Amino acid sequence: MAGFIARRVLLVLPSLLGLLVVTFLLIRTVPADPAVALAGDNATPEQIEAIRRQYGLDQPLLVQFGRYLAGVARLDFGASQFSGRPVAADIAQRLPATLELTFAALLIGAGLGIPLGVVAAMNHNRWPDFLLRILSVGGIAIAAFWLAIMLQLLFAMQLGWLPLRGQLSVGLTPPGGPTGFLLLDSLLHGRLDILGDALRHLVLPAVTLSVGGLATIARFTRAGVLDTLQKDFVLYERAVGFPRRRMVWIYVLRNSVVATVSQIGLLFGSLIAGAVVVEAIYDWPGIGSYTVQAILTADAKVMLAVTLLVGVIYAAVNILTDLALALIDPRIREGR
Amino acid sequence: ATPGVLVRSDSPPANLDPHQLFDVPMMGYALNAYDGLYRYENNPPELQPWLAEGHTASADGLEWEFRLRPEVRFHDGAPLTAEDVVYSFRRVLALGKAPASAFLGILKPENVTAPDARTVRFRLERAYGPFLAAIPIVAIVNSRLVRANEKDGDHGAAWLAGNEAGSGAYAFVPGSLTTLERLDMARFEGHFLGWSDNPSPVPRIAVRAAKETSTGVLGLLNGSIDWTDSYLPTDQVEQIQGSRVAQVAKDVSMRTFIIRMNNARAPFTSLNLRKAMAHAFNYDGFIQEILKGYADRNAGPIPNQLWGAPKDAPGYAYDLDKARHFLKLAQAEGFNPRQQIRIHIQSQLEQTNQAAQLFQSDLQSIGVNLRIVADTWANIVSATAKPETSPDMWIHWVSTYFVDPENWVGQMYDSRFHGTWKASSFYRNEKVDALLQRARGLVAQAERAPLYEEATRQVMADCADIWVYNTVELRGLARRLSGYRFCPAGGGAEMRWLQMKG
Amino acid sequence: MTVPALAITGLRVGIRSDEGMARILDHIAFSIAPGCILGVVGESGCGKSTLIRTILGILPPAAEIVAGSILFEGEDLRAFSEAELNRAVRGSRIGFVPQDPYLALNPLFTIGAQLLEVMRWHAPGERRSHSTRLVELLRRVQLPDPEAALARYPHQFSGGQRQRLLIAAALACSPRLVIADEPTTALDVTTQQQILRLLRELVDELGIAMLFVTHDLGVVAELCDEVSVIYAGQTVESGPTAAMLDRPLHPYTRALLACHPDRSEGFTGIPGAVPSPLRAPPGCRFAPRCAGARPACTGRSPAPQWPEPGRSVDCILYEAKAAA
Amino acid sequence: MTPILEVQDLSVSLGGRRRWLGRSIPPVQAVRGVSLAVAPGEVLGIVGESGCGKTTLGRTILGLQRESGGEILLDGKRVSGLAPQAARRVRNSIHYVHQDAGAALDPWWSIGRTLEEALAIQGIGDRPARVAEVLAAVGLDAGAARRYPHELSGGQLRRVALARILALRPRVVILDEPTSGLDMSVQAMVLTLLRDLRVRYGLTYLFISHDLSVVRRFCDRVAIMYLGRVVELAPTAEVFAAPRHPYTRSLLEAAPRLTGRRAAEAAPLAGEPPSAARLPPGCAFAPRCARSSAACRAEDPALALRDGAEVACHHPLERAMA
Amino acid sequence: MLVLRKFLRDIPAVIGAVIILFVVILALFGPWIAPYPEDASASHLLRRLKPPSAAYPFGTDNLGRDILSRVILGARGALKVALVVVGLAMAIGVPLGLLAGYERGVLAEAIMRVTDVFLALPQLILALALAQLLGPSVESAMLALTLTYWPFFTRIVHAETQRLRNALFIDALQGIGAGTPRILLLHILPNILSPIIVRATIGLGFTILVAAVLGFLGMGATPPDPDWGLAVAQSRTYLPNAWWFATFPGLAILIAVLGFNLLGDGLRDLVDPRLRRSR
Ligand SMILES: Nc1ncnc2c1ncn2[C@@H]1O[C@H](COP(=O)(O)OP(=O)(O)OP(=O)(O)O)[C@@H](O)[C@H]1O
Ligand SMILES: Nc1ncnc2c1ncn2[C@@H]1O[C@H](COP(=O)(O)OP(=O)(O)OP(=O)(O)O)[C@@H](O)[C@H]1O
Ligand SMILES: [Mg+2]
Ligand SMILES: [Mg+2]
Ligand code: NI
Repeated sequence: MAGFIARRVLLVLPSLLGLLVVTFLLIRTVPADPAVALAGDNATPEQIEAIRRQYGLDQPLLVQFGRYLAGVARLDFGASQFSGRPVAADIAQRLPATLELTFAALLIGAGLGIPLGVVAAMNHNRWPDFLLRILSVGGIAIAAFWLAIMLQLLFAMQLGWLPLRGQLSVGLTPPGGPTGFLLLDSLLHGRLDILGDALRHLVLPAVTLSVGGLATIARFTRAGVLDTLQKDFVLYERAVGFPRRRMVWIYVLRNSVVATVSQIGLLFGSLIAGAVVVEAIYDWPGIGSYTVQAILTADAKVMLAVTLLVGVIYAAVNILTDLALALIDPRIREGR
Repeated sequence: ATPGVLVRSDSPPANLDPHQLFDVPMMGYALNAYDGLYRYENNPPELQPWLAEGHTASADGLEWEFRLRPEVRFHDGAPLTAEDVVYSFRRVLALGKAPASAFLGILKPENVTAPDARTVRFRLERAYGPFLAAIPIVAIVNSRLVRANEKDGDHGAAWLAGNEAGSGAYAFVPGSLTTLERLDMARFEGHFLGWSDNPSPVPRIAVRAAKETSTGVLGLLNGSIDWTDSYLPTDQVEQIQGSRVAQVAKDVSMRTFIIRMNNARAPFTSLNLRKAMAHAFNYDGFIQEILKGYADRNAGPIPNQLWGAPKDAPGYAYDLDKARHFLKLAQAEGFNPRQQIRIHIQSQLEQTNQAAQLFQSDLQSIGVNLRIVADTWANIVSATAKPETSPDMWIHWVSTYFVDPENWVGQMYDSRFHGTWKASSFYRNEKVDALLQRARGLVAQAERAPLYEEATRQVMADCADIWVYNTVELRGLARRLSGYRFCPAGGGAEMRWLQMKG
Repeated sequence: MTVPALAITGLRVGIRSDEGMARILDHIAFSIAPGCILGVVGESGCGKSTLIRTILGILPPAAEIVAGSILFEGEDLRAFSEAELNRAVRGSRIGFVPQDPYLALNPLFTIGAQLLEVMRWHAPGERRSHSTRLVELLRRVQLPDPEAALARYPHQFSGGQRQRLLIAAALACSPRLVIADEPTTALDVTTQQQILRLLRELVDELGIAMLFVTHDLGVVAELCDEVSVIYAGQTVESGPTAAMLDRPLHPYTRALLACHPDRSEGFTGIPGAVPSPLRAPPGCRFAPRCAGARPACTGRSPAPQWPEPGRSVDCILYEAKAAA
Repeated sequence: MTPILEVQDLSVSLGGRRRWLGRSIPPVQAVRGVSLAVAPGEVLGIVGESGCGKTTLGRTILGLQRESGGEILLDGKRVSGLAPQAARRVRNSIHYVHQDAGAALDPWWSIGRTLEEALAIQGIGDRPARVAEVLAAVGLDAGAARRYPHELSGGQLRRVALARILALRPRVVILDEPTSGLDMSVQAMVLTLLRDLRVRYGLTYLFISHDLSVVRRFCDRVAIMYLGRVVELAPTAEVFAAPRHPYTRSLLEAAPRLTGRRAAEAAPLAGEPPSAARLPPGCAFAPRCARSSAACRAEDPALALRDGAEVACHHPLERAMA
Repeated sequence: MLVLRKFLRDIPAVIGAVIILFVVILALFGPWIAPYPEDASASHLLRRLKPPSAAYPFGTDNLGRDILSRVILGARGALKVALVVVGLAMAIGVPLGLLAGYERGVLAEAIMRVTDVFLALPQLILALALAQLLGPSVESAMLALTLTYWPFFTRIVHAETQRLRNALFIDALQGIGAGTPRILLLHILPNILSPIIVRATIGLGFTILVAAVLGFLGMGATPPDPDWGLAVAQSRTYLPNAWWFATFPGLAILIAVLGFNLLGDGLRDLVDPRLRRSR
């Protein structure tokens, strides 16, 4: 297993390098001059020229890229051209929030999407199936921020059950724990009050973000279950009187989620993209809004770092997906 | 509403170093965490002694001496001395970032000195009228603290970007910062002004950026936000005013809304065309209907209420007949009305979009083809470095960086500033250049005002740009707050005066 | 007389499809005595699997039992509810051995998990005793290393071994009847031989009845006590194996036997093709291909005749003989 | 007379994969040192249990699979040692009918189009006439051309598969289990058809099957394969009358017969063939063989001529035993 | 006829077809159907943000334009973006996937690595770069979307082709001497059509949505285009008060996407001859 992971990780490296090259070139095509952003609102041309020299922005592209790579190798992504703060530190501070959000969304998406998919498949071509098909497509199609605002209006304003925005109530300070993940840290510090508060804050953003993924998961699960139901072993299991519930939810489902799990890798990418909007509306302090800010200010260092980060997460999720598949399917485990 | 904590939904600055940044979020932070030698207070703004008790200037305007208050202490308890002031100014000049622009050509670092512990002396390269007006820009930092955290000759830039070394009324709470998202501040008991004038000051401030207008408004309405930024969309005002927990503070600011034209490149080299455009914008419609009246028509570049603005200068009025007339003249000069004119908007700022669409709609009726290009600030600013790349037209505001006509007409229409976004009309008129040059070299306001007025009249006659309005800033405030004071410099972000119930 | 383990009379099953109702099974009738192996023989598509699914009550949703009775040890299975069937019949009183051992086991679960699942629901007792019993059964079906087998996955067994596993599973809850759907078609001849021997031994040893579905007359000859031949969803002939192979009565049975390589040197087929169950003619479905067909054959269904003790045949020719 | 097709010491290994980092998968020796010669017009049967390498042997002769050792001669000319595409070009007088006729047809193409395509690929003109001809030759009516594979029965699909290659005028046809999965009555018709076609088109067959009763009646000679090796090669009548290799005998005995139960006969062959990926040393049949000796487990016997039959066994059965 | 009957029984698919038909009609005849076609660019300051009424069934927007008219006029743009992007992405992704799935070796490996790179490339950043390079416009947004969407097709086509490569009928084709292009285009491609259709229909909806986000960030449709996404984006400032401003263009997106997806599912079942048998 360790060898398998090592192999996958090594295989990912060239892709990541390619990703960096592509992004670097792309960003350099943007005419927005980072030096202008660096110099600030009221700068003179001389100031801008000085900054350009100071940051090596007048050097040939290749030199700049080389210097950048050397930095990346040391996990130094340079300083943001917009804020002057080290990018690595900012990302380290924000990434846990985004991961917490996306994982929660994924959990909701899978937790609801899989059962819904199963129910639809079991009622193939009857009304629960039609309903689910329409709803799941609707889930993919709904504009996230419109949904977000509607949820805010209902649950935060009208009913007042959940907080409107943010990651934690103003009165509470994050425990500042070892992992950076708020939920985990509060648990590690035994601060159940913070944990509860953080969970309440997590609900609306995670639900909003999960909707698209939920629909996709439900859809793939439905297809998978329909497919599995045609298999001979299902007939056999029925013929020897497996109790129906157990058969569907354990024996059939496990065979059906293979396609769903492989989709989760692709889904994760779109979840992170969706996080941009969701984080903005719920003021979630993650990397989504950080990225938009970077794009609006043409902050090359941040864009590069985020691209690399997304690439790494994407690769990691794919490796995890493979591991999950290996756990589900013994034949994969044996390398067939 | 959280007891004892004021929640602000405006954005914290991108970093915490007041010598690196100079923008609205930074003002919102620095005016509370730091002090300057002087400070603008009230509306219209008055320059008041702050850390300095007063100053003297030599007759030629080159030598300035500031006398510091005694007994000022930084947040760490260290006394504030002239040494700190000297360090701060030299640091600003050495970093060369935004706040330095007002001083770069006129002040050398070695010419800021401290003859004694309470005196700071500046020797300028040449006389510079706006010097005093720019003094409040520079926040005074705790030189020992910053020096202790310098690394590789960075003047402590890395450290101060995430920490604080000020003496202001509120102190940054260490560890509470997430860039652009949140930061906490706690009241500094030992502030040099004392708190006797404020019976119930805000004990703690939590800045929690609300990125979406709707979230901010909802937060204000359900009491989880006490204070929004001051750019509330006018369409939201009514609803907030009707609420039991919040209200809107409306203050005339000094922030002019301008539609720029690239005077250096066809077709806007034609004065007639520029005039045709200026007559085609529906100023009243925009201000009354879209902004619901929350703005004042400002016919020239300088905010109406500031000295140097010619009170009697006639502006351009919405008059499509006149516009057609000038358009014909322009056509006679060779303007082809089928030519597409591109106006760049900042897609993040809905008002620039609305103005452009309104304009487009009117221009269409007189036969001018306006195309709207969505763009970002970073790009536009880069593009304005040269007249060839600078857009035909674009829309923006000019805020109060320092309270002086120089901030508007001086830096916008003197050809020496070509290449900066503020001068992106690439307007060139030797007479105006000369007038502005002279005004800059004088110290006394009475002498400078007529020069700026004359320059402004000329710029307006040349119809360099389309000047639309002067902003009324709209800030959502929880009703539990009182004592809000607005000043156009800093946009009312100073919180020392606020009183909070509960 | 003892109650037959299974007795089917006049069974008719239809499946609704886009093109109308397909009459998959039309008057099927046979019975199995306890301790006896009945071979049901028929060509591909004649409805053998459908018959089994009907008995077990696992027909596809579009299918419908039109008529007939299915008496299992005297009880009518059609009267059982789905839940009762699942709890008290399938896997417990009726064991099942599927056609393809490669496809019938769930690839993602261990053998133990799947086989014990069956026992857990149908046999009283606790898990420990279940696995002891299962291991014993596996040893009985000659599976190598039966203790370790429970923790292994299906793909780690060969086809023959899997079929042994499935046979053990079918016997796990001491059934009274085992239904086997072509359990050896997917296997090699040498393995098939082993499995057939095993089945025979087990039936003799345990005294259970077995319904053995196949298309291979050779297998029937080796294994079964009695045979029932189905053509296009209709029972055409039933009787003791030896007698029937010796002296087939129905024209179809005769034609089928004539095709067998052991009987003919040349290659004689049966001309024509099996009618589609959608457009099945009334009366004897073999009539269009039958050399001795008469006009009356297509008019009505033949009534079963008993020309010899223990043998029945559904053919108009014998009606005439009986009448004569 | 030169054999139309000859195979000398052919070996094929499949599926081995060397992976960069991680466990490598050793190749499977699917065919090991097979030598055969087929005379023109002959039907050579190849019999063996599932997985013994019959299909692999056929595909290799056809040219879809590259051999790892040995020679293939067509009309006495060497046609081996080529990459698949080139191999197909020089061997275009050999054709192959797949084991699963239904799966060998593109489900999206109607029968008519499939047949015409085969002609188009070979650049043969006058297609509609040719298609009609071959359809008639395999006993399908012209209407079948408009149907799709899933609309046809197993027997009909096999006819289509035959029609498809007949249109290409082959000389040697490799038939991979042409009757498996067919009912007796259909099987008989397919075999009759094959026999007719052979005469009509002058074909030579390599007849792969696991069904002994069919082979017995259809083939001139039979090669018995066990785990990639030919263990016995002799005229059909001799093999069935007097098998020499113990495996051949077990195979014959295992086949079910209409004559019923043979309780008195020898117990069925014990155990199952070992996995092709992990072959024991020596004779691959030794672990299941009642007659095996130490020599069997040490040394793999070569195919050798004994009393008119080629057998690969250290202890072949006596002639008299039959 | 059987096919049509079968299709008509698939209720969701029929709903989808009706929706798409409707959207296509709007796209073709929008200017004649819309009650105020001039509102594509005109602004009417005196009737800003009016709630739905008889005169303006969907209300008016921030510049007093009839939202119903703009929703109708927006159909053309939405359809164009969706079809062009998905069409181009398929044109790039499908051939590459076929090639990478069928051939082994360096070329296949290289294609898949490049695919991975593009799959991991954040859409927004690419879109920004292109918007800058070509000028912000619908076209550059479409290009950006295409460049980030084609790998999805490559992935699916690659996997399916790999699965099919070993199918017996491909083997048979090789046996009768069919060349690679013939096998890929005439045999493998039709056989993998159904996952492609599914991906494409998901893509159509997805594209409309992402184009909206790009429009909002200033990298896509520009005002005053009656773009649905742009309208939804602009409406944010006026929420929660002017709910109609966000809701109706949002609903338009939702319904159009719904239509594409439902129809796509139905089509998949329909085009496959293997599914023409009864179920
Ligand atoms: N779900 C279904 N819908 C419509 N027709 C069906 C269905 N299932 C089976 N049939 C038809 O019913 C007939 C009998 O099928 P069945 O599977 O019972 O045959 P079989 O005798 O088991 O064949 P085989 O020997 O090939 O297993 C066939 O003609 C088949 O096409
Ligand atoms: N692509 C492959 N990779 C690895 N091993 C393979 C591959 N194809 C076949 N084999 C192995 O090669 C051996 C011979 O297979 P082959 O298909 O030739 O057998 P066969 O005699 O045709 O069997 P059957 O009667 O089941 O068709 C088997 O052990 C099989 O598992
Ligand atoms: Mg069957
Ligand atoms: Mg084979
Ligand atoms: Ni031997």
